Amino acid sequence: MERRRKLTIITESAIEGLLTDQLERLGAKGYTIVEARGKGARGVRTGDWDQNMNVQIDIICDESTAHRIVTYCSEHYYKNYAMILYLSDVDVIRPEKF
Amino acid sequence: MERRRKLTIITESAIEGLLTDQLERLGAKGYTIVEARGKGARGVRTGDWDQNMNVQIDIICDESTAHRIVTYCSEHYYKNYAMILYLSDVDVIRPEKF
Amino acid sequence: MERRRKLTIITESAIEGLLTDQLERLGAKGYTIVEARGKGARGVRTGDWDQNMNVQIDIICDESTAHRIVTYCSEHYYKNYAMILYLSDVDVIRPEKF
Amino acid sequence: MTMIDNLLDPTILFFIVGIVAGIVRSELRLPEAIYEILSIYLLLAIGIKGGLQLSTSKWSAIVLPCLGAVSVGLVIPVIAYPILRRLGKLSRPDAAAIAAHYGSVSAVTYAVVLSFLDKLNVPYEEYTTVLLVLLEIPAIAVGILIARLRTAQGTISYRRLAHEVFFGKSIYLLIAGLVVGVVGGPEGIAPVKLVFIDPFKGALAFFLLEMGLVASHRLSDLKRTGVFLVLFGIGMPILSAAIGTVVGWGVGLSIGGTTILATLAGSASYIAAPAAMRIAVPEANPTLYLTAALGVTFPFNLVFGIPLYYHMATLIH
Amino acid sequence: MTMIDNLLDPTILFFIVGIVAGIVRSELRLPEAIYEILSIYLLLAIGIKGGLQLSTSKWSAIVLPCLGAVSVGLVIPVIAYPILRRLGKLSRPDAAAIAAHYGSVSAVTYAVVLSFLDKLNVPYEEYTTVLLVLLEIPAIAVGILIARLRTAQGTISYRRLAHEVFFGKSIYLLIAGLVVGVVGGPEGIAPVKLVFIDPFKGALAFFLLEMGLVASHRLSDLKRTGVFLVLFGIGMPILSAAIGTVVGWGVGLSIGGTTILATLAGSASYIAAPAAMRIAVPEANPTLYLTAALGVTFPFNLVFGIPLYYHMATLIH
Amino acid sequence: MTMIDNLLDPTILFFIVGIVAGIVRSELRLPEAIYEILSIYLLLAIGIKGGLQLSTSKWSAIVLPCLGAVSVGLVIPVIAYPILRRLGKLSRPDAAAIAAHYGSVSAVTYAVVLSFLDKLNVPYEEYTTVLLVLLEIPAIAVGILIARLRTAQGTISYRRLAHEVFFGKSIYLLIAGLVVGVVGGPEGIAPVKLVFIDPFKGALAFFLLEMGLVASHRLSDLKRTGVFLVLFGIGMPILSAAIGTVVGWGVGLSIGGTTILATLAGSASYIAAPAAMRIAVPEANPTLYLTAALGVTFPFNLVFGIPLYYHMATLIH
Ligand SMILES: Nc1ncnc2c1ncn2[C@@H]1O[C@H](COP(=O)(O)O)[C@@H](O)[C@H]1O
Ligand SMILES: Nc1ncnc2c1ncn2[C@@H]1O[C@H](COP(=O)(O)O)[C@@H](O)[C@H]1O
Ligand SMILES: Nc1ncnc2c1ncn2[C@@H]1O[C@H](COP(=O)(O)O)[C@@H](O)[C@H]1O
Ligand code: NA
Ligand code: NA
Ligand code: NA
Repeated sequence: MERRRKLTIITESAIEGLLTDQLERLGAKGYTIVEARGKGARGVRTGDWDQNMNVQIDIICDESTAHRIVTYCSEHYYKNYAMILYLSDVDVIRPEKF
Repeated sequence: MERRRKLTIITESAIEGLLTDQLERLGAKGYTIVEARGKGARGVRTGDWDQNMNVQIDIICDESTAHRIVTYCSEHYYKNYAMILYLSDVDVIRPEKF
Repeated sequence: MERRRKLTIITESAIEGLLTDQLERLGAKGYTIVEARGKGARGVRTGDWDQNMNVQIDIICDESTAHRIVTYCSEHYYKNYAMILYLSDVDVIRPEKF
Repeated sequence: MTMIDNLLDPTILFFIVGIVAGIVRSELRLPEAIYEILSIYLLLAIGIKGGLQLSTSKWSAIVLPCLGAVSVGLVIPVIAYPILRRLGKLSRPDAAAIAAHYGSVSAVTYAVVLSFLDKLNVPYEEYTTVLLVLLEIPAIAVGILIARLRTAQGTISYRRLAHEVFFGKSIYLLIAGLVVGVVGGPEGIAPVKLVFIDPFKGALAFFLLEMGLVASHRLSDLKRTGVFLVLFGIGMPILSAAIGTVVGWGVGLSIGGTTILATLAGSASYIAAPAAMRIAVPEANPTLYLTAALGVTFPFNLVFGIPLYYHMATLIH
Repeated sequence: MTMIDNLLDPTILFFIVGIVAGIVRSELRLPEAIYEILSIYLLLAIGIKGGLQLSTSKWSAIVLPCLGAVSVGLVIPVIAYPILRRLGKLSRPDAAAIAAHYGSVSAVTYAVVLSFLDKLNVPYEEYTTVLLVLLEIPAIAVGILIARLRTAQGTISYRRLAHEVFFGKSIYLLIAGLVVGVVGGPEGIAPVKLVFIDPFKGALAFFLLEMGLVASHRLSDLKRTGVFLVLFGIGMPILSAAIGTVVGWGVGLSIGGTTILATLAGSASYIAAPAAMRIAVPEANPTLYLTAALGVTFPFNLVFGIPLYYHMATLIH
Repeated sequence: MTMIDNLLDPTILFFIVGIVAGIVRSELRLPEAIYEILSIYLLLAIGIKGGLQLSTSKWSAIVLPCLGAVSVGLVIPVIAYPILRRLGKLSRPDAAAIAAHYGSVSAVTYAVVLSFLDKLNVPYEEYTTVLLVLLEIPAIAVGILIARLRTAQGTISYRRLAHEVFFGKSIYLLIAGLVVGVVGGPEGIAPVKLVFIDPFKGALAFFLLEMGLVASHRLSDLKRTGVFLVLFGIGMPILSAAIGTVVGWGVGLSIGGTTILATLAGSASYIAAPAAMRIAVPEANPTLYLTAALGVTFPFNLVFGIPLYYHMATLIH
C-alpha cells in the first residue's frame, strides 16, 4: 500500500474528449469518469441535455503527474469553462499501476 | 493550493430539491451531484425507480460551512431519511472559489 | 465525528453482483455504487454496453474490514478483472453506522 | 370473463414476467431512464385520451360524477386512518401516509381496467380520466392534513407541499395531457396518434414488466411488515371499491363507469402519493406504504380486484 | 392558418407544456438518455425522409437551390456579426459565436415548418432536407473563421475543428440518414417505415416537450443577458428569413419551398452550433448564444415566425 | 438476392452507419440505457413471435428439429476447442470461452436471417425461435464444462453458474416471450402487437446502429489479437453453418428452415455468452472472444454469411 494523489476534475462534458486525449500524454496511466450535474460560479448545470452536463474525472497518479495536469488545465480551460479541480490523498493497492 | 473540506452526503433522491435549496443559504458556493444506489441501515436502494434512488452530493467548502450543513442535515433529515454524511480533506486549486 | 476508511473499488459491472454478495459477509455495513467508465491497464471501458461498463463502489468501514475486503478482492479478482482499489480517510458523522 | 382469463391477458402476463424475474433473482433490470420515460408517457397518454373524450362530452353530464369522485377521495382516507391506527396499531404518520395512498389512485390500474372493459366490450363514460385526476389530489391533501393535525410535524410549509402535489410529475402530466387533448381535439391529435394513442397498451405492458420487478422486491418486505398489512392491502381496496360502486351507481354512471370508479377507489397510488408523502410526512416509513400499495394491492387489483369490481357493478345495476 | 391556430397545434402545445413545467418549477424532468435518443432519432429520420425524396428527384433541379442555401448560410453570419458587435456591444468571440448560431439551422424548427405546410396542404420541393444539411455547415465554419481572425485564439487545430463539425452527432446523422434513404429507396425503407417515418410527429412532440423544459431554464437568464439579445433574437430571424425568402424565390422554389428556406434561414441552431462553438470559440459565453437561440428565437419561430415566413413567401410569389 | 443487395438492405446500412461512425470517431454515442432497452425489447419480441408460432404448431413436428438443434449446439464447441488450442495456440480458458461463443447463437443475426428470407419470400418453419432458445444454452454449458475440466478453476459454484445461464437476461427474456406468446396467442397479443411485433425491424435497425458502434471499437483490437482470430472468425461460422445445413436437411427442415439453422449454427453469441463466460471462465480474455464474435463473425454473417448459408441450403435440397 502506497500513497498517491487523486486528482478530481469536474467540468463540462463538452470537453471530455479534448481532456482525456491529453491525460495520457501528461503521464496519467488511467482515469475514471462519472456523469454529474451541479452548481458553481457558472450557474446551475442540470445535466438534462448536451450543453448542460458535467463529468467528474478522477485520476490516481503521483504528485508530479497531478501537477502537470493541473497546470495544463489551468492554462487551457480555467478561464473559459466551468471547471473545478482538487486533490486528495489515497493509499493505493498495487502501486505499480499508478 | 489550499486545504478545504469535502462534505459528502448520500441520501434519497426524493429530498434532493429540498436539500440543494438549503445549501446555498448555508454558505456553500457550489455542489456536485451524482446518481447512486447502495445499501445501508435502511436496506437496499437499487435505484430502479423514483422511490428507490440515491444521490451523492459533494460540497467543497470551509470547515465552518461544512459544520453548518452537517448540523442542518442532522436536525432535519437524519431521523427520517436514508442518509449518510462524511467529510474528507482536499487541496483545492483556485481556493477563492470555495 | 470519528475517523473511518473509505475503500473505493472500481471494476467491471459484470461482477457487481458477486462482489456485493460478499461485502456484507466481510463486515461492511453498507456501500454506495455509481456507474462509471474509464481507462486503465485493461484498456478503455466506454460504458456503452453490458461488457464494457465499470462500477465504482465506495465502502465506509473500519480499517480491519477494509483490509479483509482488499484481501478478498486481491485473491479473487485482481488477476482476471479490470479492477483498481484505493483507500482514503474520512471523518464520519454518526460513527455507529459504519 | 373469469379471473383466469384476466390472468392470461398479455398485459398481466408481463407483470408476472417481471415478478418472476425478481423472485428468481434474474439479472434482468430496466434502466431507470426507461422507468421514467414510460411513466411520463403513460400519464401524458392517459391525460390526452381523457382530453379527447372531454372535448366531445357535455360538461353538464360530468358535474355529478366529478363531485362523486371527489367525495370518494375525501372519504376513503378518513375511513382508512382509524382502521390503520386501531386494528393495525400503526403510528400516526404511518397511518396517515398509508391512508393517503389508498385514497389516491393508481393510473396504471386505471389503464388496466379500461383495457379489461374494452375486451369485454363494456361501454363506459368518456370522461373517466377526469375522475382519475380528481381522485389523485384530495386524498393526498387529506392524508397530509391528518398527519399534520395528529403529529407535531411541520418543517415544510404548506405552500411547498401544495406545489409538490399540484406540480409533481404525476398530476402535472395528467392535467397537461387533458389540456392537450381538449385543445387539440381528435383532428389536432391525429398526427401524433401513432405515438400517444395507438401503442398505449404495448407501453403499458412494458411498464407492467417493470412494475413486476419493483413489486417483487417489495414481496420480500412482506415478512417484516406483518400480516396486518397484507389483510389491509386486500380488504381496504374491496371496501373502497364497494364505496366507489355505490357512489358510481348513485351519480348515475353506467356499469362500465361504475366499475371504473370502483377500481379507482380500490386502487392505491404509487407514483403521486409516495413522492408527496416522503416529503410531507417524513416520519412515515416508506417500506410500509410501498409494500402495501405495490406488493399487495396492486397485484391483487390486477388479477382479482378488477373482475370482482366489475361483478359488483353488475350486481348493483 | 392564423397564429392562434398554429399555437393550438399539438406539437406546439407540447412545447408549451414543457415551458410551463419549467416556469412553475414542476418536478417533471426527462432523463438525459431520452433527450439523447430523441435527438438521434429525429436527425436520422429527417435525413432518411430527405434521402427518400432525393432518390426520386432530378439532380439537375437541385443544384441552384443548393447554391442558394449555401450562400444564405455564408451571408447571414457576416451580416449578424457587425450587428452584434456594434449595436449589441458584444465581445468578438460572443458576436462570432452568436453569428454562427443564426447562420446555422434548427432541425426541429425545420420539422415544424414541414408539418405546418402539410397541415395547410401547401406542396414543397422534395429535397429540402438537402438544403437543411447544406445550411448547417457553412455558417458554423464562417463563425469559427470570424472568431479566429478577430481574436488571438487558437489552442485547437483546424483539423480537430473540421472533425468536430463534420463528424459531430448532428451533421453525421443527417448525412447518414440521407445515404440510408437514397440507397434504400422507398421499397428498402418500407420495413422500417413504422419506426423511422410514421411516428416522426409524435417523437417531435415529445422532443418539443423536452425543449420546452430546456428553454424555460433559459428564460430566467433573459434578465441577465439584457434587452438587446431579445430584440436580436426576434429581429435577426425576420431579417434572415427575408433574405431566405428572396433567395428562395430567386432560385425558383415554390411557395412551400420558399417558406422552408426562409424558416431555415430564420432559425438558429441549438444542436450542432453550440457543440462546435463551445470547443471552437471557448471565450464565447454559452449563456448568451443559448439564451438567444433557445430562449427567444426558437419559441418565436414556432409560434409567430413560421406563419409569418409563409406569409412572406406568399407575398413574393 | 446477391450479396450486394444484402449489403444495401437498410438494416445492414444502419450497421454500416454505426461502424463508420466508430471508425471516423464521430461524437455519436447511444446512451447505455438505450442499448439496454433495445436488447430487452428485441429478445422479448423474438420470444413472443416464436410463442405465437408455437401456439399454432404441432408439437410432434418440432421434436426432431429440436434434437437436431441441441446436438449442433453440443457439437460445435467440441469441434472449435481443439482448433483454437492447436491451430490458434490459445490458452485453455481462452479456447473454451471462444468455443462457447461459437456454439451459442446471436439473436440479432437470427432476426436478420428472418428478414432476409422474408424479403426473398422463402417460407420457413414457424417454430424456429424455439431452436434459437435451445441453441443458446447447451453450448454455453459445454464451454463452461470444458473450461472447468481443463483448468484448475472453480471459485464459483455450479449452482451459481446455472443460475447465471438460465436466469441471465438473454435466456430469461426469450423464454418469457415464448410463454407470453403461447399463452396469449394471436388474439391475446393483438392489442400489444403495435409495440411488440410491428416495429421489430425498425428497432432492429436501431440496435444494429449501436452494434456497429460497438463492433467498430473491436476492430482496433484486431491488430493485437492477430490474424488467426480473423481466419477463425470467418472459417468457423462457415464450418458450423455447414454442419447446421446438413443437420437441418437431415431433420427434414425446409430450405428456409435449413438456412435458419445454418445461420444459428454459424452465428456467435454476444449477449448471453459474454455475460456467462466473464463469470464462469474469468481467466479468458474478453478481448479475444468479443473481437472474434463481434468484430469479425457478426459483420461477416450479416453481409456475406447469410446469403452464403441460403445458397448452401438450396444446394443440399
Ligand atoms: N463548492 C463546490 N463543491 C462541489 N462542487 C462544485 C463546487 N463548485 C463547483 N462545483 C462543480 O464544478 C462545476 C463547475 O464549477 P464552476 O466552474 O464554478 O461553475 C459545477 O457545475 C459543479 O458541478
Ligand atoms: N458503510 C457505508 N459505506 C458506503 N455507503 C453507505 C454505507 N452505509 C450507507 N451507505 C449509503 O448511504 C445510503 C443511506 O444509508 P442508510 O441511511 O444507512 O440506509 C445507502 O443507501 C448507501 O448508498
Ligand atoms: N490511474 C487511474 N486513475 C483513475 N482510475 C483508474 C486508473 N487506472 C484504472 N482506473 C479505473 O479502473 C478501471 C480498471 O482498471 P484496469 O484494471 O487498470 O484496467 C479502469 O477502467 C478505470 O475506470
Ligand atoms: Na384509491
Ligand atoms: Na439560420
Ligand atoms: Na453458433
